[in-house]
Amino acid sequence: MTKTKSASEPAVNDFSITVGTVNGSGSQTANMALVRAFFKMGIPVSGKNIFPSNIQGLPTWYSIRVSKDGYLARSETTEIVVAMNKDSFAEDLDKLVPGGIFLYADDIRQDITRDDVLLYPMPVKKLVREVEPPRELRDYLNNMVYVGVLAHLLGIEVEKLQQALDFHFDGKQKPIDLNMAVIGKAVQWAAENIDQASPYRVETMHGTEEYIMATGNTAGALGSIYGGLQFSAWYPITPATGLPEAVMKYRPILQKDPETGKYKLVVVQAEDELAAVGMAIGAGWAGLRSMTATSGPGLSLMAEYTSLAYYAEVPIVLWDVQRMGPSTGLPTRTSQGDINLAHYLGQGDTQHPILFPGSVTECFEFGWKALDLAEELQTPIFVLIDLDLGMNQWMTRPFQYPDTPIKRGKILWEDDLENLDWEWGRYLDKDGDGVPYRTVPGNTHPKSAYFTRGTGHDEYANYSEDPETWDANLKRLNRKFELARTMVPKPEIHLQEGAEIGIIAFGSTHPAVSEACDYLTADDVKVDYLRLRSLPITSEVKAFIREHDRIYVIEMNHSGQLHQIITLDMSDQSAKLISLTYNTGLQLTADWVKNAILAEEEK
Amino acid sequence: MTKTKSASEPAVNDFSITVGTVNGSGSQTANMALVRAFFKMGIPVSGKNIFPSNIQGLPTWYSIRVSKDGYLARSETTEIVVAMNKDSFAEDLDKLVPGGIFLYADDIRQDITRDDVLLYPMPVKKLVREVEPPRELRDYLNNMVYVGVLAHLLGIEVEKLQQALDFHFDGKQKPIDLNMAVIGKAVQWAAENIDQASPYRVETMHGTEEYIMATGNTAGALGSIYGGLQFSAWYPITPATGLPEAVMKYRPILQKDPETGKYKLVVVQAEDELAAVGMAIGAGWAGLRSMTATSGPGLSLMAEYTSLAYYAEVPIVLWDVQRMGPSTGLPTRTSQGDINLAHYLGQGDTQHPILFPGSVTECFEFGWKALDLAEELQTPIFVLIDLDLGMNQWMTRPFQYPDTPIKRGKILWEDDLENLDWEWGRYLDKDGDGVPYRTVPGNTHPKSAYFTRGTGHDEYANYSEDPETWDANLKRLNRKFELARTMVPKPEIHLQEGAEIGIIAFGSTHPAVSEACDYLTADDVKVDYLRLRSLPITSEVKAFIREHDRIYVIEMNHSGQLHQIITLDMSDQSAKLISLTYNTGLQLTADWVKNAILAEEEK
Amino acid sequence: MARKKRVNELGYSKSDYAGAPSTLCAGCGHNAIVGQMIAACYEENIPPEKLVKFSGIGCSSKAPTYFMNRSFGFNGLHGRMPSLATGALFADMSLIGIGMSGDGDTASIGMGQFKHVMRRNVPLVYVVANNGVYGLTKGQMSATAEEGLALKRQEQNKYMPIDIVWEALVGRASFVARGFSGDPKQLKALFKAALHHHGTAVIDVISPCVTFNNQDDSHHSYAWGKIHEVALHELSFVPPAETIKVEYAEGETAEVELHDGSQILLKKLGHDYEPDDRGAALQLLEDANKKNQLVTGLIYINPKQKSIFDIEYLPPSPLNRVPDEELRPSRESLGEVNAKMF
Amino acid sequence: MARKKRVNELGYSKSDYAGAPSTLCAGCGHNAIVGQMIAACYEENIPPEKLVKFSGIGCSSKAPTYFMNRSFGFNGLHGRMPSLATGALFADMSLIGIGMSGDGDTASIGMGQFKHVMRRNVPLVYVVANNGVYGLTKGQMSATAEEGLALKRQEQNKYMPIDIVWEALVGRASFVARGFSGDPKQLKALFKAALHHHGTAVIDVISPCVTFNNQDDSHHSYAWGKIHEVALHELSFVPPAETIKVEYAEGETAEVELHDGSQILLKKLGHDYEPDDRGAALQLLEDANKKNQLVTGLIYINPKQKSIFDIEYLPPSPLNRVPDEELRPSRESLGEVNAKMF
Ligand SMILES: Cc1ncc(C[n+]2csc(CCOP(=O)(O)OP(=O)(O)O)c2C)c(N)n1
Ligand SMILES: Cc1ncc(C[n+]2csc(CCOP(=O)(O)OP(=O)(O)O)c2C)c(N)n1
Ligand code: SF4
Ligand code: SF4
Ligand SMILES: [Mg+2]
Ligand SMILES: [Mg+2]
Repeated sequence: MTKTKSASEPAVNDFSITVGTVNGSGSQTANMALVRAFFKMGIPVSGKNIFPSNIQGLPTWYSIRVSKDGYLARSETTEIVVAMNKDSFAEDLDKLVPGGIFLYADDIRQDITRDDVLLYPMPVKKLVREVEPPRELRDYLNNMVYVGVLAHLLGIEVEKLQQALDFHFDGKQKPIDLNMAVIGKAVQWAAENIDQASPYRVETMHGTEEYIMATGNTAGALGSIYGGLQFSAWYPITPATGLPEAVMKYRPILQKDPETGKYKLVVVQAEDELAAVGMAIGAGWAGLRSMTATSGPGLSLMAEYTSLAYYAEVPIVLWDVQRMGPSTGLPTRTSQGDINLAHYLGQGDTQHPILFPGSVTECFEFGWKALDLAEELQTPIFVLIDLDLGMNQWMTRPFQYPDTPIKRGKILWEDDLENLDWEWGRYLDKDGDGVPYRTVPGNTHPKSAYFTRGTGHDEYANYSEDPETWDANLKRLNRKFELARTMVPKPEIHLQEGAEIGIIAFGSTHPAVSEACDYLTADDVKVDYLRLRSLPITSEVKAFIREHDRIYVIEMNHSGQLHQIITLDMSDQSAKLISLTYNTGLQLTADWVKNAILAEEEK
Repeated sequence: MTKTKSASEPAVNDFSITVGTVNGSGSQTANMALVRAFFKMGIPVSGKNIFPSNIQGLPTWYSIRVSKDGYLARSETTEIVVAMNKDSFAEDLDKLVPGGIFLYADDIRQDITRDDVLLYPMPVKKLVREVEPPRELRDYLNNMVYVGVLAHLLGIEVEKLQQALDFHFDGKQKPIDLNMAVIGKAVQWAAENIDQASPYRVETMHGTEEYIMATGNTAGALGSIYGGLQFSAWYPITPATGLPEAVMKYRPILQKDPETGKYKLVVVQAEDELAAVGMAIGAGWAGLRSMTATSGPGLSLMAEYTSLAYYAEVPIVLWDVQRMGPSTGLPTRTSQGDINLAHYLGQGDTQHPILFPGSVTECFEFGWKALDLAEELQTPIFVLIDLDLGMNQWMTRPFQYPDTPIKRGKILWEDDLENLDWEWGRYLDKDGDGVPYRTVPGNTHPKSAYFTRGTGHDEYANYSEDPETWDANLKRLNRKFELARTMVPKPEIHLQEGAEIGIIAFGSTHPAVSEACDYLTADDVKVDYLRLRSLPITSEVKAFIREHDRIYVIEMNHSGQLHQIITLDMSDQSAKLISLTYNTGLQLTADWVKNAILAEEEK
Repeated sequence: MARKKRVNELGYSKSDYAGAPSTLCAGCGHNAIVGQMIAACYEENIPPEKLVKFSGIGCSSKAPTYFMNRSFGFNGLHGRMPSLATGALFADMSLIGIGMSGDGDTASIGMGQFKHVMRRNVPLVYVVANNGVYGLTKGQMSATAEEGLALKRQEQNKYMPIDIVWEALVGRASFVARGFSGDPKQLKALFKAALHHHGTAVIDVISPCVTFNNQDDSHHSYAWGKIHEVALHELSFVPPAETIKVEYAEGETAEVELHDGSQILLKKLGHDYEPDDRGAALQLLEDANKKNQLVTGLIYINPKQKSIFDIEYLPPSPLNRVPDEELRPSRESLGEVNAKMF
Repeated sequence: MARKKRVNELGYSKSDYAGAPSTLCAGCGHNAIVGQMIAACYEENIPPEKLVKFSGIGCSSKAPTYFMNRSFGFNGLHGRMPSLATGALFADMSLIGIGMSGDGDTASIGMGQFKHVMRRNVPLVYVVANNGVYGLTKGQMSATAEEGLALKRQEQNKYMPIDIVWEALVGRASFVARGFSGDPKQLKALFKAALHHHGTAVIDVISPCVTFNNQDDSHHSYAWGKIHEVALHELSFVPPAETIKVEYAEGETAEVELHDGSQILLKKLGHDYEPDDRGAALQLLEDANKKNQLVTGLIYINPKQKSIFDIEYLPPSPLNRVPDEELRPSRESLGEVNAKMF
């Protein structure tokens, strides 16, 4: 699958653009205008921000892929490069495919080392000056020049750009007009100065009609709110910050009583992650639907408290928007490297269910489902996404209103206790499913109160160091975990006639993997694909593994953490479980998946 | 193997005593006097303290086992019970084997529900009063009464008790005399009032001549000091506290310059575990041999910093004296439940070598070896023991002076840098073994300084977000881990002719497992036994597994953590790896091991 | 059976406020705290179900097990009681939170959460049972131990002590007091006042550890406290209903009105001290510390400082009783959200 | 080439003190700190190899990359710089430690370590680049933000601010100062004094974040600082060698002698303030906070307070150069240990 086309027949709706700018220069506005314009033209599109851990002045990239086939993973090739940053000029030029288009701001020109590409210097400063903008805005407007030039070259409808900017500036006329003026100038300049036809074009199609654009972080926040979230404590950390910030944004819109102005949802920015999780656990214990969100370093700090929540059986949802580790690692790069950490978080024997949304709309869905599960199972539930899914704008299905009522699990209030025909004990497994009944503070029934502790306790929540009591309690917790196995979201399975091998992947790699499946089919390597949506693995996952000759477990971390966890659950199948890991901080590509599998299959 | 004997032929040097007292009542003095007296009589002996998480007033037990065969694991039966605590009187009576001896303080007598045991009420208060002790010491002396009575019944040499008390009170005559006086009274009373011959007796033998008595915590502290420990930061936590406290105790004796009075070893009690590990890492980074010690909850708090030490490649040793988790769990009960936590501690992909001392003297040995390994590998090294090994007094081989000089690993000072014929880079893998060269602060060579960070860096320690650089660095760290595999302590393997099955165990369970091996042999179940001494598993472990039909991995935790880790490393052998876990907070027994294996073998 | 039980205005007897039997050492200062807490709640007629107890880890943090069995309680993690309480108290703002902590729990590992709960002014009676030592782990130095303190098996204390009251003052706590387990009467009055305060009420209670740090010259011993205590005033508490009836002796008593209408009466004891001036309080502490005085009493109070509940615009009815239907925003609203997503 | 470079007494040019080019925002207050730190070290003739840099995480904590490339440095974890520095500085006590932190790094997540490094009096120049906001994570509230501060995408600040200087004072730091990035001259003098101080020198530098919190009415903006700054004195620093030469204008200048013989000169600016009285300093802060004043200068110093190095009885030669032979106690000693084991 090679993407370069001969100059004579332009590639329509099937190419990638990479924009290299300086961070802090406002290029997000320009890039989002392009992405949204493509989207409004009905062309499947994805945008990925590759930014440094810095606020201003360092190189940053944005790559946009349009694909009539709906392939939205990062592409390993780029057909168009826009160079706005002197420091990355050479590197950016190198990225381009032969025959590709290289746009650059004429004032940052460096040595041009290639003669196999189309070169267009843009008179950026000049064009911006022509619209006579206020001084302080000048730099920000620079980026609109490449938007305009690309509009001309690729055939982007200017009206769609206008819509994009309307949205971006929330209808504020002044900035919209100013930006549109620059775009206008740039389109005009391009029309007058570029006569060569572009080898890449866009055309209106109908590939986005049932979609919206959103980030996973926003979706997770909204999903939680529609899950009846009542309490969220958090501490800022990239790339998770957007999730609680979206909760704060939507709180006044969705959870404020219009009459009294009172909130039904509390958000506290804590002093650190130890406190954030502590507050969330306090709230969960006291009967509030409770959540926190963080990333790797913060999750490490939550270990001790999570161990308490596990053992004291406190419902709480923890979102981990993964970035690259170990340690501070690459805070602005993506990874799926916290699976082990989340699955076993805490000292002693702990194990936690994990949900893996594979799309933005699924972030919404698992947002509310996680809260249900936490209360039904009375245990911490993790939701793991990554920077790519969390922070980038994705086209996605609109959020679906929950199709089941809110589930609060086994909670007893005054009346329930009054009418009970058995003697309630906080940790008594009345139903034999491992999940006991709980009461929460404020319950005024004289039998409701109990004392919660992280130390040994018996079925009636009394302190106990008794060996058998301890052992029995851990065994019950294990039963609960086995119950979780039947309740967590089942995998999504894509089958083909005659496939003997299977892929297991999850989360943000879905677009790359499913694109790769098509390529593999085209190469006559038939492959089934199971998109995992949770841990512990369900019976469907086990069956899928049993039914295939070889299973490729694909993930973005170093040691193949999911592969390990599955191996432990299916050790009799371990010979067929093959780990494929990609761990550079960039998003997975279909080419990498295809090549990695072909290399293994040819062995 | 049944331990009750008919009354006619007394069991000599082969029985267990359980003493039930109130905690805070000073029974440790009495119990240690007994243990030490047995020891001085040359009888192999072990003592185990089963105490509550409390300072004063709750039931506490001490069990002593004497075994002419050298079986020193906890015994599931007890032939003699001493009841000094009203609250546990009934429970204590229940514990006794039929025909056993039940001694009790006459003033706490409760209903006696058994008629198959020998009952001896002791006039405790009366006997103590007779020696006219100062009022405030009276309660403490009570316990000496059972020491005296047992001396008479069992035939303990009173002179050996005297030696034990000499040691205990460090020669202070007054308390020694007072305690001996009570013992004397009690012996006399027993001689006058008990005419029945005891079914259990001790006799001098020669089973302890090459041994000393010590705790694992003390041994770990001493081993570290003999390993050239220079810096230790810690935060109090049961059962680890004894280790740093022993460092403080021996610091003035072993690491103080007699002339200047200056110390070569710094100890800081930190404000918490986050700070303790941070200080230790700072010191390790700056070129000091550095260590911290903690237990489960503290280890959880060290996750984030350990991830930094791993990625920035800072040498540091972490002792984890395990107690029962999850959460605060049973802080005064033993467990091997932090293996997973320690092995993977931190976010992102981290993995750490672990040493598992299996005896007190090995705590000493691994104390210095861990410091060598940390500096040679420039990475955190864990040493995992548990409450049983750490806090109980064990008879053990004397500590052996290190047989290799101190190893500082690849460290470059001014002269080294001056004479280098290649360009040094902090993370440059010059030798191809994954371990780079380092410099430390204070080095005045102008090329020595570098900037250390937990974020992405290249071979020259420059900040980098480059995808390939990141990936390559993690791969090098993996090479280093594989190097560790060849350097960590090899297992101790006990083979038998014709055994087809094997046991893998480690740490404090060694006495129980090796005792069980004898019983299994006696039952015609031949079994080989590999005592694991480290992770990652070495080639010897792999060979052992390959060479047996079934391998029982025995450990004291709920989920079989070691079994999991071995399974991942040997997934092709997983079918033969069988997990046996015991997880009550009490020490493993030989009977449990034997029965668990027989049950599996009979399947 | 025949004997008439003494009950409070709610008809509860003292045993309704009892906890499990204490397993603390005989004579431990913390037992005095337990006793006075029970007495204060009983006398203030607070239904046990309206109280909720939190603690960290330590002997001090075990104390909540020994009072108010009929109240919910959560024995959390070492140093992390405040966050737990903060989250939980939002569930039902009519509950009165009592947080028990120790000096190690608050001033060592817990310093961060201690500071931050105060700046949020979370309504919580925050009691630090301060014995200058780690009791439960058997006698290590705590951060409040005085310089030079010598303990068994430990090296002499080399560091400067942390003063809980001082920390609370600059941390802008709205209620700062110090008590002494050897002065139970004052302790009870302080607890009563704190139970009626609407905000974080920090009470640093010097509470001797008889097992590990009760040497006569230790600054946290009974003996030292008895000699060095300087009570700022004689304190009494007047519940809301009775405040009108109270008459003050001219010039000799100051009163502080709490937000529920109750009053704290401060009878002067020679010092001209009013607990409404943070600057003066800070200076008082500096002087007292220099002179080795153990100043006790109500050191600072600002009954008007807004609590986190005032600030957060929450409905008065318990959040944890909001019915499921009201928890989930409407289907229509999601339509709008989707529509606005571009 | 031909041009003669300006050098200091050690023969080093300023570029010997340079770091990597700053990647902070143009105009960021932290850049002023970087510049003055370089100038102070250069002018004080400190060999770069004798300096060692530590930091947490944040824009502020990146600053050490931008000064003294020839010094060792360790960019640690968020809020955990003090522990790292504490451990490392024991390795060679002749090194001068510089710890860079931010307000989030110190007053939020780092409160515990901040407090505890001070009570140990670890010799460390502890600079808090205080902008009242989280810069690196793009503009969330920090614990030093004033009540009511409004920031983009955030809810208005509801909590009481933490005052770093106040915290340092009750934390018994032996050197407490406040500077302002808009007042570089004073900053340099403070850095010089701190570099010569033998103990923890806390310098709270109001250092505006031009990207997220530089609105004119924000208490951490340039504009606000310019208007509200009240310098306590005009500060200058006299290195040890020159102190004998200095003459003071009678009554107008106070001098503080540091333990290495250097002096800090404080020229009065209308206020009668001497930085040796903690009680007065505490009161000063209370008044200033009430009046919205930004008090700057040397607020408190105690040059005689023992540092952790004095206390720990360590040899003067670097611990990290102790030869292997001396690290391991003798074989005989182990024999004795074994013999005493029973
Ligand atoms: C994370 C963690 N570290 C250490 C401990 C061990 N620990 C239990 S209680 C305690 C100190 C208690 O001291 P303090 O708070 O003063 O209470 P006291 O027992 O003196 O009343 C410590 C260190 C723990 N439980 N958790
Ligand atoms: C454990 C952890 N939590 C969160 C973060 C994310 N983080 C990075 S910098 C920062 C705040 C920095 O604020 P401040 O210290 O004030 O520095 P500034 O950027 O304002 O100079 C945060 C929360 C982190 N790196 N580590
Ligand atoms: S050890 Fe000390 S603090 Fe703990 S219960 Fe005993 S006296 Fe109280
Ligand atoms: S974001 Fe703020 S603190 Fe960070 S570099 Fe920019 S101006 Fe400075
Ligand atoms: Mg204490
Ligand atoms: Mg800041």
